[in-house]
Amino acid sequence: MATSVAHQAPGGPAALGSRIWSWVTTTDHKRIGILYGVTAFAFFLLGGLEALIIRLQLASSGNTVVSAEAYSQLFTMHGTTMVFLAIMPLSAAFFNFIIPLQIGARDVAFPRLNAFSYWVFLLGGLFLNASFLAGAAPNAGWFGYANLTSTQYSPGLNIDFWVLGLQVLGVASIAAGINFIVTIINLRAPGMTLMRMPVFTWMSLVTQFIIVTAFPVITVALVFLMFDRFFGTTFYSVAAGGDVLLWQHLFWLFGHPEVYILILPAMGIISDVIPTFSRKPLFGYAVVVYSGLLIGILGWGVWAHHMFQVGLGPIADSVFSATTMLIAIPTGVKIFNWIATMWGGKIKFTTSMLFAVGFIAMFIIGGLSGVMHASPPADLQQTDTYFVVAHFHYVLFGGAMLGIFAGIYFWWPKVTGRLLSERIGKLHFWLTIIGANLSFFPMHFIGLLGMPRRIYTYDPALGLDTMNLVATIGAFTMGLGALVFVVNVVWSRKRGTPAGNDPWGGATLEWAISSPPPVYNFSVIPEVRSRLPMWAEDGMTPVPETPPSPVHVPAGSYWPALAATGIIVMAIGAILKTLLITLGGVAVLVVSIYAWSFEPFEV
Amino acid sequence: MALAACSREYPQSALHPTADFGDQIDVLFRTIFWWAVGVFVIVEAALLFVLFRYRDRPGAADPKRVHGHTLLEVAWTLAPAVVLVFIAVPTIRTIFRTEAAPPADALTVEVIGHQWWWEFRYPDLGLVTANEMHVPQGRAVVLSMTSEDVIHSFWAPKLGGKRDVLPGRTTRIVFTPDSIGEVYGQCAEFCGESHANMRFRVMVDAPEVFALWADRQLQPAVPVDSLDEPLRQGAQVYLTKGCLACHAITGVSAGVLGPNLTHVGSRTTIASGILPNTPEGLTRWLRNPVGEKPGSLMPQIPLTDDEMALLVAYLQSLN
Amino acid sequence: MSHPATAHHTSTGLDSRKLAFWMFIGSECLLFGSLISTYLVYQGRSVQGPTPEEILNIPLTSISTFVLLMSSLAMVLALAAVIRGDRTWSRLWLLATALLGAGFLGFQAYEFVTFVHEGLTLQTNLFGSTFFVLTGTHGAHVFIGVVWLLTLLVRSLQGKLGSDKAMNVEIAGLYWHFVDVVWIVIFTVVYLLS
Amino acid sequence: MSDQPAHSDHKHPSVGTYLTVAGVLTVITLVEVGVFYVPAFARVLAPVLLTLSAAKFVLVVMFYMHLKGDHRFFKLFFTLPLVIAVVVAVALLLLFGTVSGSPS
Ligand code: HEA
Ligand code: HEA
Ligand code: HEC
Ligand code: CUA
Ligand SMILES: [Cu+2]
Repeated sequence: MATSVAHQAPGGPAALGSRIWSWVTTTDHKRIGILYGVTAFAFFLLGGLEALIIRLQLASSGNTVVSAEAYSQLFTMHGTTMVFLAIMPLSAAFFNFIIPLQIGARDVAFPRLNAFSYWVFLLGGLFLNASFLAGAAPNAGWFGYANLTSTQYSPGLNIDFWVLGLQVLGVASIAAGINFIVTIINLRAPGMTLMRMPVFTWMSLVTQFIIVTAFPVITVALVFLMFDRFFGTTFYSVAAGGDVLLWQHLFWLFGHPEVYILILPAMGIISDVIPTFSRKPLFGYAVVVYSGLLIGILGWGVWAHHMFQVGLGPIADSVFSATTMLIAIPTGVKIFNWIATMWGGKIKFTTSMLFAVGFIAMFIIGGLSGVMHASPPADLQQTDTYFVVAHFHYVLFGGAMLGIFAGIYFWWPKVTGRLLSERIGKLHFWLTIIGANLSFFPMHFIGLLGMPRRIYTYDPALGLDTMNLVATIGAFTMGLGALVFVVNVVWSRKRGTPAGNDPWGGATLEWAISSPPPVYNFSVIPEVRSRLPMWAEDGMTPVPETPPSPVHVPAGSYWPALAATGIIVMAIGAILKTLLITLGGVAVLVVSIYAWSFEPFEV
Repeated sequence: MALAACSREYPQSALHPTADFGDQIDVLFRTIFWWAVGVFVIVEAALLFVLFRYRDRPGAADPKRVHGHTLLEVAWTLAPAVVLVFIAVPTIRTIFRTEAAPPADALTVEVIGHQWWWEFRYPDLGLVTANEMHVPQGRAVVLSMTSEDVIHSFWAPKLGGKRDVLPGRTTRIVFTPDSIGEVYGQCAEFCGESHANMRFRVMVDAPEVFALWADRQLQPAVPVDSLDEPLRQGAQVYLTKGCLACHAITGVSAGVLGPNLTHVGSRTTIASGILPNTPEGLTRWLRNPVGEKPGSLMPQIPLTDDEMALLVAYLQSLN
Repeated sequence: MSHPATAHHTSTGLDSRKLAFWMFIGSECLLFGSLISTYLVYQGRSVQGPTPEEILNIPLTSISTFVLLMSSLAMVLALAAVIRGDRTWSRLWLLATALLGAGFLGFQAYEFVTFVHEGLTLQTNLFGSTFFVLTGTHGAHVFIGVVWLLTLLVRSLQGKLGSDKAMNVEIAGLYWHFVDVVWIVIFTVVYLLS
Repeated sequence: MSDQPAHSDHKHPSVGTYLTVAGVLTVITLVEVGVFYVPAFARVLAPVLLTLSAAKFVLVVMFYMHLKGDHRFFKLFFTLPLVIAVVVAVALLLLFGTVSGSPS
């Protein structure tokens, strides 16, 4: 079933139907990467829209833009969407597109599993958002504390959507995680030793490891909740002797590692961007790599810092406080190494570089407020207030999202063959960075001066109207920035400057091939002799423009998409409380898995 | 004084403590804050310096390819570690101080969280109230907290940090208020639709005033039969319209679903701090509880204007 | 299950599917770790019976544990036979493994039914909830394993499981042994230490 | 898949080893059940049983899953998550007071 390149006429005027079909059945990591990117960005806009409505409601104390119930749904879906449907899959877009190119592979280790992950993610995301159509979007916050989520206190479908949706998304994440670990370990080009891998690939590897270990824990927590809601078990039932803290421990055992899942890929991105635009190798490569590993491991020992207010006792508080503070050290080391990389360099302020620098500047602020949370007594005044909201938007938006924008501007030419406009890009950057600070900085004060989070209205007597208005204005400034970015994308699709192989003078392998890369990536897998193959004398063997002999790429497969459909049908059956539909989903899944296993598929 | 002004401007501020618990946190927070400011200034300044100094200038030579520097790496691993020691030591000291056992003569108040109001019980004094807690100035207070339904969190920022109010568990806060006055507070853990409307007040009274208040609270309500005419009719409305099923008025009714109303007239606000305790406020509340407080578990009970006026007058008289 | 993109050539010389499978098993460690932790945390917290001491049948479970243990032996022997290219024995041992696994499931089904008759269901108390979800999850793993083994058996009968396909059996074996190893922990922690 | 790269770097144990291991596993299981019924062991039941079960665990993983002598990546992929799982389990037992003194 393998097609050789010659048959794959690129850009041929194929019928729309077959073009769509080729995307549905694709197993090409680059196309899957694009699918991830486009889908996740759409979810980002949706999550941003939710944020804008939230900010509109909070612009002044007496606002009635939305009802209390709608507000609960908005912040729950905003948090859930941004974390699971925007930032994680945006990172996945980079994993897909960039990692195989950076390590010199033809594809990921399991291309069909990769397609499967995408389809599960897409359908899971749609499923979660379909709750809006049912008028029952999840409404218990993104960490859905028990026992508010029990049938007794949340009788509607809201939490059912959430439980099922997150479990489905977990499947996608774990499958992709395993796939990328194997890809990175096993498909490196000759000479690409572990310590020659680009830092982005390294940080992705650590991220995948965290995903693979942390997601089972939330899966178990969700299974308990699902059983409580669907089958009447008593895991989180206080009357039956259950403990509401069980959920909190299981959730944060996942939830804290999750925040590193969100930030490490962005840290990897800027570790590749900064050296490129400083024309200097990354300072302390090995230290940056090891500190990433350390963050991944230490991240497992701090979860209860989200629970200081429940009264764990002084000893547990002290232990978790200390472990949390420790994480500041490897993180600080990274910051210092980035600054040292630029030191003595020749810094070119491209849009990508601006976002990378913005990342550092913002992340320091978010990290420092994190350290303030790490002190339990101080945190008792901060937790569940806008001070926390400020903290995590500085690290999530100021960190993860700015890092992702840096990556988008950096690799866009590789993906599309054309540069994004630098002029529009800079406008995007300044609107975003000014808007973010305008919005999130006042939140520190809003929190300390007495505003809890997750409230749809607040007492005018608190004296917080003005600051909230400023935060709202900042949010809309960011929104404008996002629109400017969309304009940039549309504009540059047709009119962007053609990029050539290597518009930035990058150091890593992906810049050795044409933009966009051919289906088979490298015409000949190069042998790598340096950590910076493009910068070193004789860093790698040459990659000719055309392959010396035909390269075989696999034809697509529709089984992955069908298997994903089976899974989502199971969830739909559960929501509709119709066993037959669920069983139908199981059947589709089983058939797809068998067909998939026996389908001949070779590269 | 600027601080006092500030404090009036921000009645729910965590930065203007009026109890020892809050003070200890404040001192600790300020310590950490200044360390953080120090780190912030140094690191951001370094960043800005580098960006400015090493920006690409026309004709600049290509940079040297430096790969690292072991001594520097060690230095900037150790430096944050040292800073963290200065943060961690006072942190741990404050943890043990603020979680220490309360003094023996402390006043115990049992806090019970409900969707979406607060019940306060004084077991030593044998009295029960709702949404407004009175405590004496200068005496240690122990809050012993639990929840009837979902997780709430008791947060009166001026007195100190918050603590979750968990079903099936008992948590504790200990503080000694140092100045007289009204302290704003609010539920800080998302607990459902009207989480935003689950507010409360803590009234810190001079010890004599507190004693007086406690005495008054212990008085049972005047029996309905001995009430003067319009009030008696108001009480009849209360008794016939179903209020008694959920509310307790000592000597009149013994409901447990809603707040104890024996001395509801003595409160400054009703429905956990969202409406003033005035005839207008009460009327608005009774006309449409769910409209004032989305999701509220108190049903709307149809009353004529006359009945309403009588009922409100009666409730106001309960002080 | 699926054929990796590059079966022939990997940077470590290791088989990609085997690598993936070990990582999957690592992931499963946390799945079962969380389930077992929950069982332990909730031990003795049920507000009403039946309690584990009243209801668990140690002799019976010892036998089923032994059955599962022996299935692991059959599994390694099956793999050895496949590697040797010994058709007959590979089929016999695969069949034996699957049958022993099915036997274990039989014991478990019997146990569950008995418990329900004695008044312990998912809903009865915390013990019921944690016990059934933990052992049920394990049982589901065994079930999938049995189906997998039977699939391999069919492939073998079709003559499509030569020694060149030993990796398919080895991976199924890894899964099977892992499920066994999890039961070793469950047997001790849930049954013997109650 | 004509070649077997994974087999080139380690040897599977012989059938004899498998049988020996099975024998040891059987004996340990018998001892476990035995220990369970001997009242004299009641006080040290937990440590004894945990040790025995750990021994079985290690035997199966090392010999039946041939992790012994297998590539370091396999060891790493299994051991690191396993260690995390065990540490987390112990931490949870401590936090919930299952092991010693109940908090709050
Ligand atoms: C990208 C995601 C991300 C990242 C990277 C972090 C990073 C950190 N976080 Fe954050 N955090 C979140 C996302 C993230 N967090 C989210 C989403 C929540 C809220 C969830 C919710 O409730 O909804 C949260 C909540 C949260 C809490 C709980 C607050 C509460 O609810 O009460 C705590 C408590 O300790 C905390 C601490 C930290 C710390 C210490 C770091 C550290 O890793 C930061 C380290 C970085 C630095 C310190 C700056 C750079 C270092 C130097 C320049 C060196 C010198 C520094 C010193 C000497 C101090 N975070
Ligand atoms: C990665 C994560 C991430 C990101 C990027 C953001 C981005 C933003 N967040 Fe969010 N946020 C969270 C994660 C994130 N957030 C989480 C986890 C919570 C906690 C939820 C909970 O409590 O459960 C939270 C909660 C949260 C709150 C607190 C709500 C509450 O507690 O009551 C607020 C309030 O201001 C807020 C605001 C914002 C704003 C203004 C942005 C802005 O940066 C957004 C900027 C983007 C845009 C503005 C997009 C532009 C879109 C358009 C212009 C329209 C597009 C058109 C179409 C869709 C057709 N967020
Ligand atoms: C089904 C139970 C129920 C009935 C019947 C009921 N209430 Fe309530 N009531 C509540 C609950 C619950 C609250 C707390 C609501 C909240 O604050 O969210 C409450 C609050 C109040 C308050 C505010 C108390 C405070 O401390 O702030 C007043 C006053 C009140 N009710 C009066 C009445 C009167 C008068 C009637 C009859 C006309 C009545 N209630 C009938 C349940 C009930
Ligand atoms: Cu009670 Cu929020
Ligand atoms: Cu955290």
